[in-house]
Amino acid sequence: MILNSSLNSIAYSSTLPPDWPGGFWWHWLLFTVIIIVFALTLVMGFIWIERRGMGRMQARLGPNQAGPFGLLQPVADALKILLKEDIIPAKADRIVHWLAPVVAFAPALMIFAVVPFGDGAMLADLDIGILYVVAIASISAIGIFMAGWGSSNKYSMLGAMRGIASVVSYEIPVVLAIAGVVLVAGSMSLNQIVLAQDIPFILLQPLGFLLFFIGGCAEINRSPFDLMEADSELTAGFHTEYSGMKFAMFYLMEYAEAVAISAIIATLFLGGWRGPLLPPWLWFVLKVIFVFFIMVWTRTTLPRVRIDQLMALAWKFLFPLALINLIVTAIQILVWPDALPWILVPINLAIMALLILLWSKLFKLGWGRVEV
Amino acid sequence: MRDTRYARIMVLKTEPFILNIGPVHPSTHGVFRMRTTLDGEVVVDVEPVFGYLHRGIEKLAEERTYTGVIPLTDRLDYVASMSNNLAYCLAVEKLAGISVPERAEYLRVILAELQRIASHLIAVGAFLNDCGAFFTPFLYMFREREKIVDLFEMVSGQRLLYNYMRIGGFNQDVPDEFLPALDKLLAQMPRFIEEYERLLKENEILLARAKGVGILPKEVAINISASGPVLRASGVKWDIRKKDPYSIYDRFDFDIPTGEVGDCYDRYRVRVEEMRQSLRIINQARRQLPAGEVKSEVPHLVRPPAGEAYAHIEAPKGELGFHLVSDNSIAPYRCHIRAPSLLNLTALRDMAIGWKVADLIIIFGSIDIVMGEIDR
Amino acid sequence: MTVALSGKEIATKIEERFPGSVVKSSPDSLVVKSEFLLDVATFLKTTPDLDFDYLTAITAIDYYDRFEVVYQLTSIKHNHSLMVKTHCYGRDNLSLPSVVGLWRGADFQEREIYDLMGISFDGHPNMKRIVLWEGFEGHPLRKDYGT
Amino acid sequence: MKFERYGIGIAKGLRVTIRHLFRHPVTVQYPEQRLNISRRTRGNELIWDKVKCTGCATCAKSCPQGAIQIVTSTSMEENKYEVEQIEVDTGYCISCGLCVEACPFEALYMGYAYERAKYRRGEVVQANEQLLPSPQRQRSGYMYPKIADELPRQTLLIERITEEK
Repeated sequence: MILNSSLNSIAYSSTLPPDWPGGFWWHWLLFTVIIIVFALTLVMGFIWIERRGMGRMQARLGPNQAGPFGLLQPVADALKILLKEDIIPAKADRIVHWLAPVVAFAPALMIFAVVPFGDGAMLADLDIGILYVVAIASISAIGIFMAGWGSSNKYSMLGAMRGIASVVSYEIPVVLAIAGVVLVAGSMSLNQIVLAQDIPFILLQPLGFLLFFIGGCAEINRSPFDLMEADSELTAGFHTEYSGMKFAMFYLMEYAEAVAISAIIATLFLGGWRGPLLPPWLWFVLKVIFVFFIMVWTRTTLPRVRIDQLMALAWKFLFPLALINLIVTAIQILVWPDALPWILVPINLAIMALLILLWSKLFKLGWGRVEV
Repeated sequence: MRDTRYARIMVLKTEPFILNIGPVHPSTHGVFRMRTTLDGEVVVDVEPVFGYLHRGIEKLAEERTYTGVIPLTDRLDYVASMSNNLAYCLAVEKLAGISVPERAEYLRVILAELQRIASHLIAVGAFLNDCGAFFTPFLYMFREREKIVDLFEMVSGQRLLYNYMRIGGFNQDVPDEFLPALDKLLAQMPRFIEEYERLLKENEILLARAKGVGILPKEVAINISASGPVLRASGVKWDIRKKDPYSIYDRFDFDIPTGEVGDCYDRYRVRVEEMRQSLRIINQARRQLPAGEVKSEVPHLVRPPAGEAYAHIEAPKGELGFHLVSDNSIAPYRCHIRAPSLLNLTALRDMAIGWKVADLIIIFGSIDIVMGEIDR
Repeated sequence: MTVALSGKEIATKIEERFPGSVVKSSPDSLVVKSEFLLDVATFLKTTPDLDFDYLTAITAIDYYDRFEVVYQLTSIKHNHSLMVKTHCYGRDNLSLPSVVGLWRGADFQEREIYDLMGISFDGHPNMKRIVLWEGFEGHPLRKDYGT
Repeated sequence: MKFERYGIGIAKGLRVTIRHLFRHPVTVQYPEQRLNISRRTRGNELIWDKVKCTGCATCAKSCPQGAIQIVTSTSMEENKYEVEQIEVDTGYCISCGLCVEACPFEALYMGYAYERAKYRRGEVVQANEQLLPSPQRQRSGYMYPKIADELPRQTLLIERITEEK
């Protein structure tokens, strides 16, 4: 409730004239605090949801000892991990090894700067908000590669290479999928995109949503694309050699990225903070949790793909579909700029079904064995 | 000048590097080391290194009484102790010419087949886990295995190292509550196997990962002495229960599931089908189970006549054989164990070369080895 | 039912082909001279009506005066089996021909015998210790080990 | 990867997992919630019946690990053969139960207990009076059907979890 009222006041204050004395700084301070609190709380919530939800799906209970329903488990984990010794391998590149978690973690928080929690309730209503998101989200990959390189461990290196490969390939379908949304909304500001969603864009851009969801999962390395830390292959991938607080940073980064991607998906496709009855921020949080739950669900069920299959999926499946999606959207905007959205919904769904059927028949992904 | 320098920069040259997978690694199923040479992600060479769990069971057996070896056999393939007990007892019975009462034979079949299901559940679960399905199939399989282990605990008193079979039968009859519980289990089991089938059998990602990966051709499989599901997945219809029936397996009606190409997916399928066939055998044995003694008259210290005997069974992992040599004393003169895991492991290098690291892991998982048996 | 072929019958067949190769034969096994082992093994594997394509197990037994190496052969095609033995005299620098070229299943088992019994196999591509570490002294499965 | 089946297999798997979300979990919260163990449990500690024991040392001979040590004496005046010292090194014991099976006088029992970790290594070796039965050291029904009948029934997973929520 406190958050709610403060958010409302922020929404109010953001409409104040820009020459309001100290307005900018108050705004900055409040939203920085809100973002950090929001992101970290939601990260803890996500860790809890993932562990409990997965536990129940796997016919067990999940952590339930710390606090009511085990809600304090992330806190307990954090405390434990803070007390652990920070080990740096003897042959590690110490500076890179030290810097990597920070480089990886910071961008995940920075993404929230442009995510609206309510109408205009955001740190910075950038006109190029979505470009900012795309640009910032890729920086984590550098941190991951630094971690892989700096630990001088072959597992880490393999994991980091996989991470870079997947981020580089998946950036393209993700950006193209976003482009479709931008065309429909007519703006790059996330707040404007939300305001444009009289019906959620998941209905207008079903293919775009699917592509963005798959691409987003791959980019933040959620299962089934969790190749860079592939537990059964590379022990822990890029963070094999990390312990203590640095490991905690990576752990947080993983979930903060999941929160960020869920938030972006909720904003772009599910109507962001819009919704009846409940306050906007609550709608937003509920949607974020819903998206994340689907991620947990798929993680529980699906096996991991192989690296060449991952690449092939990006380049042969998602990339052409994203291009076609973009072209189809552009044509729709050009030809029927005033078409009723409810007519476009079934058309777009039909196009999605057709394209997916076609691509399923046409392309074989992955090539398997290599002669050595 | 300039051209050559650029050429040197432009040529992408990769250098193979050596990666030690194991001995402590989440998916090496124990303390096993694969010394792999990798070219990027591609496996160029694999050399299995083991021996970290070597306890010298064959040597220890030479200093114990024939009965005292049974607890040792538990520790071979520790996820299928009943089968090990059975193989060893059959070898001693063959050596000493001891007959086993009818009821004990039936109970042996029931327990050995339950053990096969339990072992295959672990094998399949671990294989799917290696494929990256985050512990879900593994935990489901463990739940089913738990039901079987409950029964074993009921009859033998322990959950892992049963030490239940004795030379000439069993040390004690099964308790009264065993058979009702078994019936309940038999009624439930098919439904759960169906459910696991639904979970991942047709999953596109699993098909992409496992189909056509790690193919072991028929001729190679025979040549490297593979046995059990690994051999059958390659299309060889070879099951000792059918081909050389020991105990009373000739009385039951069951099929030998075989694969077509011998890839990881076939090995997975063969194991699941074998679980169904085992259930069939147990159902038949349960119906025919006679009353009576469970142990024939066997002296406290068995002293077989001098000679040697080789008895083999179709253990869950493959052909488990005991080669016993007796010198008419109370301890075996030599006890050689033909471990299926060890010989199936020979296939790893053939199957894995040319595939990626991720494939190496699932190929290794599909062989289904237990280190206790390899190192002995 | 896997038919255990009579060692005596097979022995006569082998004798026809390689005179003087069989030392002893009994209904359940036959003993061949170690220098003829590879020839006999090839014969057993390639003769169409024997066709022992599957090497079930190899084991070695220490009888103090000699080492007996036992080959359990099976034919998947005809479903019969045979126990072939060979003897190895002495305690040091023992060697036998390797059958890895015929049955690759012998790979690990021969290494194991080398490791634990101390019989090395000529022609094995990778003759080194398998369960014990390099540099381990002695061969533990020998009866005189540790005494 | 070829999506010939258009993700039907994936959907089937997802259905199985989501259904499990609404089922009872199988696990129990161990220290608070305890299941009854098998009546034939071969617990970690041997229980010795001083009255019935004749000191024949069959158990010691049958122990594959050599964990049992018995010293007997013959006191000449009464012409009585009695156990002076029985010592079990439970650190060596593998709980195989062969000693209990071998005992011809029903003087040795397996223990009906788990959680037998010790704080000191010396406590692992148990001798004489420490081996006698007590309320904490119940006898298990291993090889003794009569004792087994008195023990609580084993909790079975097949009976515990049958309903679907």
